[in-house]
Amino acid sequence: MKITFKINDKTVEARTGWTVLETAQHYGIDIPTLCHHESVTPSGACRLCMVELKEGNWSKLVASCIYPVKEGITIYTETERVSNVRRWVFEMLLSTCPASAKIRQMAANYGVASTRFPISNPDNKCMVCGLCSRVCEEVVGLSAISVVDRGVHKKIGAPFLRPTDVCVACGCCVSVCPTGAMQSFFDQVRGEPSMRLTQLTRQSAQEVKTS
Amino acid sequence: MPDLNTATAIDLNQWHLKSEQDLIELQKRIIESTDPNRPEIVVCHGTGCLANASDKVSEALKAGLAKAGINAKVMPGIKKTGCQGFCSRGPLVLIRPQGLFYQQVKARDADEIIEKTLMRGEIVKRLLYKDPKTKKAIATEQEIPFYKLQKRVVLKNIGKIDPTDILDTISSGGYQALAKALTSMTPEQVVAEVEKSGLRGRGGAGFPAGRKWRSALTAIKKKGRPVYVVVNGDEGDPGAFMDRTIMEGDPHSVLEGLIIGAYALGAQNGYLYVRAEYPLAIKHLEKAMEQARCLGLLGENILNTGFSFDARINRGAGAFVCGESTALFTSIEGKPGNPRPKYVRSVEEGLWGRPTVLNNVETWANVPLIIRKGANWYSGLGVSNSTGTKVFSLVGKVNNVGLVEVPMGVPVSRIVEEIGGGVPGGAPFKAVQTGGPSGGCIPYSLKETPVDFDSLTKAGSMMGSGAMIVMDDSDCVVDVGRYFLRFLEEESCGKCLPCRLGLSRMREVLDRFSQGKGSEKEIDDLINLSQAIVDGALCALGSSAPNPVLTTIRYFKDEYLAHVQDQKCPAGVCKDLITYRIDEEKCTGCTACSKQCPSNCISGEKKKIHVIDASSCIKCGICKESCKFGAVLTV
Amino acid sequence: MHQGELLDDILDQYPEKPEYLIFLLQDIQSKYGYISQDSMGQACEHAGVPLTQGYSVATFYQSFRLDPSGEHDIRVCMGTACHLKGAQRIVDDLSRKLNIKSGETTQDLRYTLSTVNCVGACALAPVIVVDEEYKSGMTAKKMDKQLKIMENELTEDTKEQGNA
Amino acid sequence: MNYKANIGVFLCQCGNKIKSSIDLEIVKESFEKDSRISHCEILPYPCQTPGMDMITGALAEKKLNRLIVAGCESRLMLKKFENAFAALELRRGQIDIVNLRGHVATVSDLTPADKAAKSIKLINGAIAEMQTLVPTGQSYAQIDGPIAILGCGMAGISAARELSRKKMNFFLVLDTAKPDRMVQKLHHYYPGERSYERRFRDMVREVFDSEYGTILSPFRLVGISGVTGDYTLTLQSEPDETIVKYKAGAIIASLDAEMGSPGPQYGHDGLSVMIQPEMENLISGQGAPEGQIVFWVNDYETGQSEFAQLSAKSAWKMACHIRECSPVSQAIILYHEQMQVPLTAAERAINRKHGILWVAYDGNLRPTIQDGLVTFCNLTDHVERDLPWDYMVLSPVRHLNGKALDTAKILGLVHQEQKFLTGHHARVRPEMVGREETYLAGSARYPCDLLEALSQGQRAGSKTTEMLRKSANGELMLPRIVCVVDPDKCIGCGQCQELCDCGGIGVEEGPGGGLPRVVDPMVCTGGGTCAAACPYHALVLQNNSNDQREARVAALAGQLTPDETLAIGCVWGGLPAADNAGKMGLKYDPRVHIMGVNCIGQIDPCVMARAFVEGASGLILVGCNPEACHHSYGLDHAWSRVNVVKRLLTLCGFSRDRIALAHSDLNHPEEFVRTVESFNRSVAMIGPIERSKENVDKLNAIYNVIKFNTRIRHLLSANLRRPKEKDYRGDQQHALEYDRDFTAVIKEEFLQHRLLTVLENEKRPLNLQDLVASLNENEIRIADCLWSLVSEGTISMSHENRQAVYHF
Repeated sequence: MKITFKINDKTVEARTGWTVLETAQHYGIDIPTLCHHESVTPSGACRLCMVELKEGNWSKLVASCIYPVKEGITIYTETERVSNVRRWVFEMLLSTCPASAKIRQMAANYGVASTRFPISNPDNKCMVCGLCSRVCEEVVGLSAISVVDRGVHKKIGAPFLRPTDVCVACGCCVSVCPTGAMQSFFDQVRGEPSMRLTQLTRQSAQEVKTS
Repeated sequence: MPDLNTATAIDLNQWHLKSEQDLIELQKRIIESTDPNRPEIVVCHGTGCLANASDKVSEALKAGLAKAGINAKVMPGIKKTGCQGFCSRGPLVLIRPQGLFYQQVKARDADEIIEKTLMRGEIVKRLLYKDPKTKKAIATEQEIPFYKLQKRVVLKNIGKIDPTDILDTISSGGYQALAKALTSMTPEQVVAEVEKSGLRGRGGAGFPAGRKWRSALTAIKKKGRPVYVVVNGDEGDPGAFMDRTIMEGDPHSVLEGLIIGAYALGAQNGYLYVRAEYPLAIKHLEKAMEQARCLGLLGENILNTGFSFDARINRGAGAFVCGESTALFTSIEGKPGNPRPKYVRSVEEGLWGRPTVLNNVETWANVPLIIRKGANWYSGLGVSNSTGTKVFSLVGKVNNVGLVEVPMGVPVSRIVEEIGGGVPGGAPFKAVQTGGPSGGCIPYSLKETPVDFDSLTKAGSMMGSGAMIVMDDSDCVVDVGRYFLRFLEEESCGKCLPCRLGLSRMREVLDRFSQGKGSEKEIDDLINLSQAIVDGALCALGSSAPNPVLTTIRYFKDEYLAHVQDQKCPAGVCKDLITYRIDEEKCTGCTACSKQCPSNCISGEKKKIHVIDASSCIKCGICKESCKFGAVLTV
Repeated sequence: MHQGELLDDILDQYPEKPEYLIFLLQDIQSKYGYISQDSMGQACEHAGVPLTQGYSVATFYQSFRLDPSGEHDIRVCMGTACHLKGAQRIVDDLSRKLNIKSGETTQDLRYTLSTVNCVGACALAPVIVVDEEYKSGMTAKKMDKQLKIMENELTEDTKEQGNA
Repeated sequence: MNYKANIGVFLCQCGNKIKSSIDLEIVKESFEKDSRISHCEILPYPCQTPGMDMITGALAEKKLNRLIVAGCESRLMLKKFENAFAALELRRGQIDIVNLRGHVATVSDLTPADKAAKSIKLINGAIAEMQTLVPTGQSYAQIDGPIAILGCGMAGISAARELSRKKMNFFLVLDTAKPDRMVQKLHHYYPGERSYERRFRDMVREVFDSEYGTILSPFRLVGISGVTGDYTLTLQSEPDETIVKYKAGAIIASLDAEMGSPGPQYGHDGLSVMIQPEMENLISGQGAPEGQIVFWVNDYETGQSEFAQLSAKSAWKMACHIRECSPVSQAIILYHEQMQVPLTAAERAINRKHGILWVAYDGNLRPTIQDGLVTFCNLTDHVERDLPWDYMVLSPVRHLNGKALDTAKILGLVHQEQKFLTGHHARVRPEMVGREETYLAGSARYPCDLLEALSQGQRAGSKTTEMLRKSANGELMLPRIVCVVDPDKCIGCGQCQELCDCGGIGVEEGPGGGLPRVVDPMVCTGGGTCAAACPYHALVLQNNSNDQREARVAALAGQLTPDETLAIGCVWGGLPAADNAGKMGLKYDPRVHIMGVNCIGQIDPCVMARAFVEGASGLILVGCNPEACHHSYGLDHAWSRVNVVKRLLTLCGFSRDRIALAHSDLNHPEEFVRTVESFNRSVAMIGPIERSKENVDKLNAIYNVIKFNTRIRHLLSANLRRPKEKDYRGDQQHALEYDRDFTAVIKEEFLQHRLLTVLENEKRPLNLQDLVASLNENEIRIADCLWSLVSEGTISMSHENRQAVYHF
């Protein structure tokens, strides 16, 4: 079914099931994203793709990667409210993942060169968007890693935060990671190659020792 | 039917109710079988009273009665009820039929109560409540201002009935609304009645319950069944315990509301999601469901009307965010309670992607009242946009701590100053925090603000689940802001960046303020950042999280400025901006403080004035807490 | 290794569906005080979910523990009312006295200290919950007394020597 | 299902990422003219819903049955496309994704037009592969018949109960049919679990009484044949040795480790110094003993420190039981300082109640057992102490032997003698489940406590049930990329079976060689080294055949300019490393053209040779790290094959360095860049192959000999590393001798082949001088070779002008 609506005053035509982000990208309108990857279902975590949805005098911000297109809506991708969110998110990211070149570059593209917040861990790259775990679950079909813990402590990890024998070392997580963090974390998930075959032996032995 | 007069313990299985008539018959028999003049001792077994050993009081009373050898005919019954509301005065004991109200009863008072009140009909004066202003003792519950000024509708039965006995509920009219709905109303009429009543969700946002049910009906037409009804009993707001009290004290009212809702929507399965921190509520609900099943009020073919419905209790596992509807659904599905990133309403796509109606405990408990007494009666309570009554938990720096039910629209001052008896010491309150971590502060200057959904939102706060935390001059707004942010950064699911990172960053800024660092500009930055979080967050937890800070900046900017510009904490709370000192005039040299001091920085001999060595003081505040004479000051 | 007794009793109560994962973990937790790696594996297997989901769930919800908890469980309520009345002071005091941080267990497995977000007993603030029992109006002095009671209980029947 | 290829190509702009770097219009133009292609289109994002909608439209409109998307990583995107178009009958193998972004766009500074040219080459490769594909339909596994539970230990009973409760038919192969004997076994294998006796008794009763189960006793397993879902077990009756055969749909092996004594050096006499199972027996027979009972957890001393906690827990449970039944007795547990006391908080409280003493000793000094005393070094003060005892209980020594080992061997589970059965298993690989205890349960897998064993059994039962249910519902899909044997070509040499690491290849029936092989599709992992090793090309990896790879290599190599090279990467190492290099924007020599294979071990040496025939001057194979190979020894096998090609290249006067094997870790793309750069440099130094007629003939000869010469192929396969060979010594014990022999064979066969080719092409009798001239070879060698061909009867000899001439 065809759906007509406006993005930045340009009339676009979409079909049922498309999201605002997909439609915008299809028409060559750029919206920044970090946690979005085509191979998995969108999760709306990074909030960089926020756009303003206007209806008369009333407006709200929505995450374009998960907002389904609707007939007659009006979307603006670059308003003051949108860029306020974007700027702050970039500043947060710069303070949380200072080591990620990709984030620095993206932030610079949107005019954010520095952050007002203190940097706690200068080596961190991970922003816990969960793409790696979604790929592992949806694409690889294994679920070797997942997002663990919650709130500020949220992080990516294999069960019990040690190498897991579920991991087949396919590296899909490394490939989708938008910040390059998974590259350094990968070895902690797959473990030493020489140990991989005997992972189970190791695991049982360790359990006997630690319990 | 079995003879109720002789059966003390009624076998519920013999009472499988087959019609509305059976229910009324049962009620009649229960009432007939009880002697209205038989004395009854009602002991509050709410959590507050239990913590003050009310279970020991009831045991002592029981033992005392056995010892006293009272004639079996007039042997008083002991009834263990849910929370009676006046928690700061617990343990509470009510003597019927006189309606005597004893407060702060200890186990050792049991014999005296039996001897004087029950055997001789005298009043134990020292156990009565004394009005702090007039210093007059008040004998009965109805005369105490705390109760007198309330309008108890939802809480009506709580504190009167034994929550573990369904017969007690039935004798006070329980399940009649259900019977009415099932036998004389169509589902459509039920929904229309709820719509007409103007009932708004008591969980926080105040979405009209009737409209929610209506859109669920529309969604069902589109998507078909199954449809689910869910009770949100994940009362996470710190300081709120009204849902707990309802579930513990009158579990059947929630269950009845839920079954009515299920009937209206044609649901066959329901879920009660209850916080794990409320084991007693879970126990009582489980028992209530079991008894309701026995009586044929839950399960297959309810009241022989052909309508079947059953429910299951899901224990929460300790996550505030699971109070958010979609997070609650993912939690019921057995996953981490991350809110769903979807722009679809839960009435269309809720639990397992099916149409789902989720209301909180208090909302469900209102439903039977509306059905039984009619929408017109209900909308007559409260004000036009916010009908009915609302239960508040009044806590913090207030004399009468407890549960308060008032019609919507009464001013804040009425609740805090008249019912709550004001701040201890008589000073005016500084602010009232409503709506928990998602709400804001109402300053003293706005004390006439009517308490209803719209007025509170206008004042920058929100109704929330109904926690009212009274603050006085010794509470620092920066500290309160930090407290809520710390709470939320731990409780945020951590999925979206603005919430996970933004709240930490905000808290870090406030941390700096509390150390006297920062500038006025940073306060503006904070407001800006708050706006970004409000706009950017994925779920309601994040988008309302900056509220406590925003409202305190709005009403108490001076205090913020005092921190960042003068490096002073006017309330004397922020550790880095205060020092502890001993008031030489008040110090009696009792050594209580120096004994407790963990860093041994208080010196002074017995009966001599003590001195705090500021250089090694770690500002733990134990000295201030342990001083009985108020001699430890913060400067 | 296993947690001492067979999990059958727990597993058999629930159908093999993912939605019962949290029930399973809760029951294991309440029976053993914590969830061992192995029982987590069994619970996940029973519910038919990957181990990662079990681990995510157990770390997401605050009530789950993955390490053996102490014989006595001390939880300090951090509700707003308790906060205003000095809950943080109680936590600091306890962690000084037990020499552990919140969320940890003493080395001898005797005490576990944790905080909880409002137990809904605000009238009793500041309140702590020791082994499911509410203690109201806590102060440093009262805490000392409480600890002493528990200490005595533990040493009373201790006859063991050696290094156990 | 052999329908003609109807190919659609979709070019991805990836927003601006590919569009800005590659001139896609040129690419599109080139394919629009191509008659092999039915549809070609540029899309901003083919992988997003709008793009997918467009592709769906084109697929339906043009009835496309092959899809090539030129975009990014296949690993990430393929599944999405497969899922999206499954309804349109596009299955695995019919969709290919070429990584233009990672292999072309970001890795060099070429002009957009040059990059377009490179893209066209890569896509042409994919087209050639698609054209060669013979897609198969989807088939489903059929599993029926009862479930066999073998070597029945405790776990077996638990598995059987689970099956019985789930109403699945099963049979138990037992050495006893007496429930009481089973309970005795419980005490023997799991001492200390006395409290479980009643429940276990109930469990055994439930199993023995089950209407779904049959007890075969006393029987033992002597043989097994068949494929998943259709096993035939050969059982031997113990008393009269009669042989019976049983059909089984699935097998659960439940084996327990043996509990042995640590020997008399520990004072073991079985009377007062005993191991834990003996104490358990004593308690059963006479009740709890009185006196001072010392449990020495001596696993550290017997070299099994990893089981110390297990033993300690058993000891503690026995101690608790003794204290309960006989309060006058004292129980002391003596343990090594390094062991942690395995008690939880609640158990510590119980321990206090029973007053059981835990005494740690200094591990540097071994305690000594004397009559009625044990002397140990105290941990705190390092003073020697004496501990008197009335009974001394030692930890058992756990090992695998006897019937459990026999059964395990027949099932093909034994990896290393004397070790437990953890690790990688062949026949018992369940459906896509990585944890092998699903099928193998019990303490023989790895010593564990009773509860673990029982739960393993239960899990095995429920997983098996699940599999059977799926099969019954027709949901158990067989993997599409598996080997199939062409029975007409197979001579039953058994090379493939020896090389197969997944255990998927068996014989049709009966024991012994010389019979056609058969592949179990449930077990086959699609590694394909077996297919590449078959001397007769009788094994074909369906939907991913050698022909497809050869076609792709040929198409790619055919387009290369003389200074360009070809790289083949495996999907676990080389290819993702290249993908990641592209993702990180690392720059490397743009003359390298990359294509992927599932495993580097599936590349038949003839494919390598074909690359040179078609025009490549260099070929590099990039596998994964040797330890990390997902198909055991893919890299080792490729190594041996590359070596043969190198020998042949040398023989023809080409440089050995034109072909190379490398390995790469996907997480270190910079290493991959170094690898290809260095290879390209060395090929550049050698220069391109001059495509003279002689050289082309030689290259063709290399290709033909490696493809069709069964002697060389046999020899090559015979020397590939076997899956169970742990300490692989390159090739053989005498490396030089082996190399000389192998080279001689190659030389001989190669020369023969070239001789025959010349004779065939000339179609007239030739004399020795003619042959020497046309082959440019040593006269004596040619003469030798001719003589053996004549005596074989391959060619015949006659005389013309008094000179010997040779012809067919």
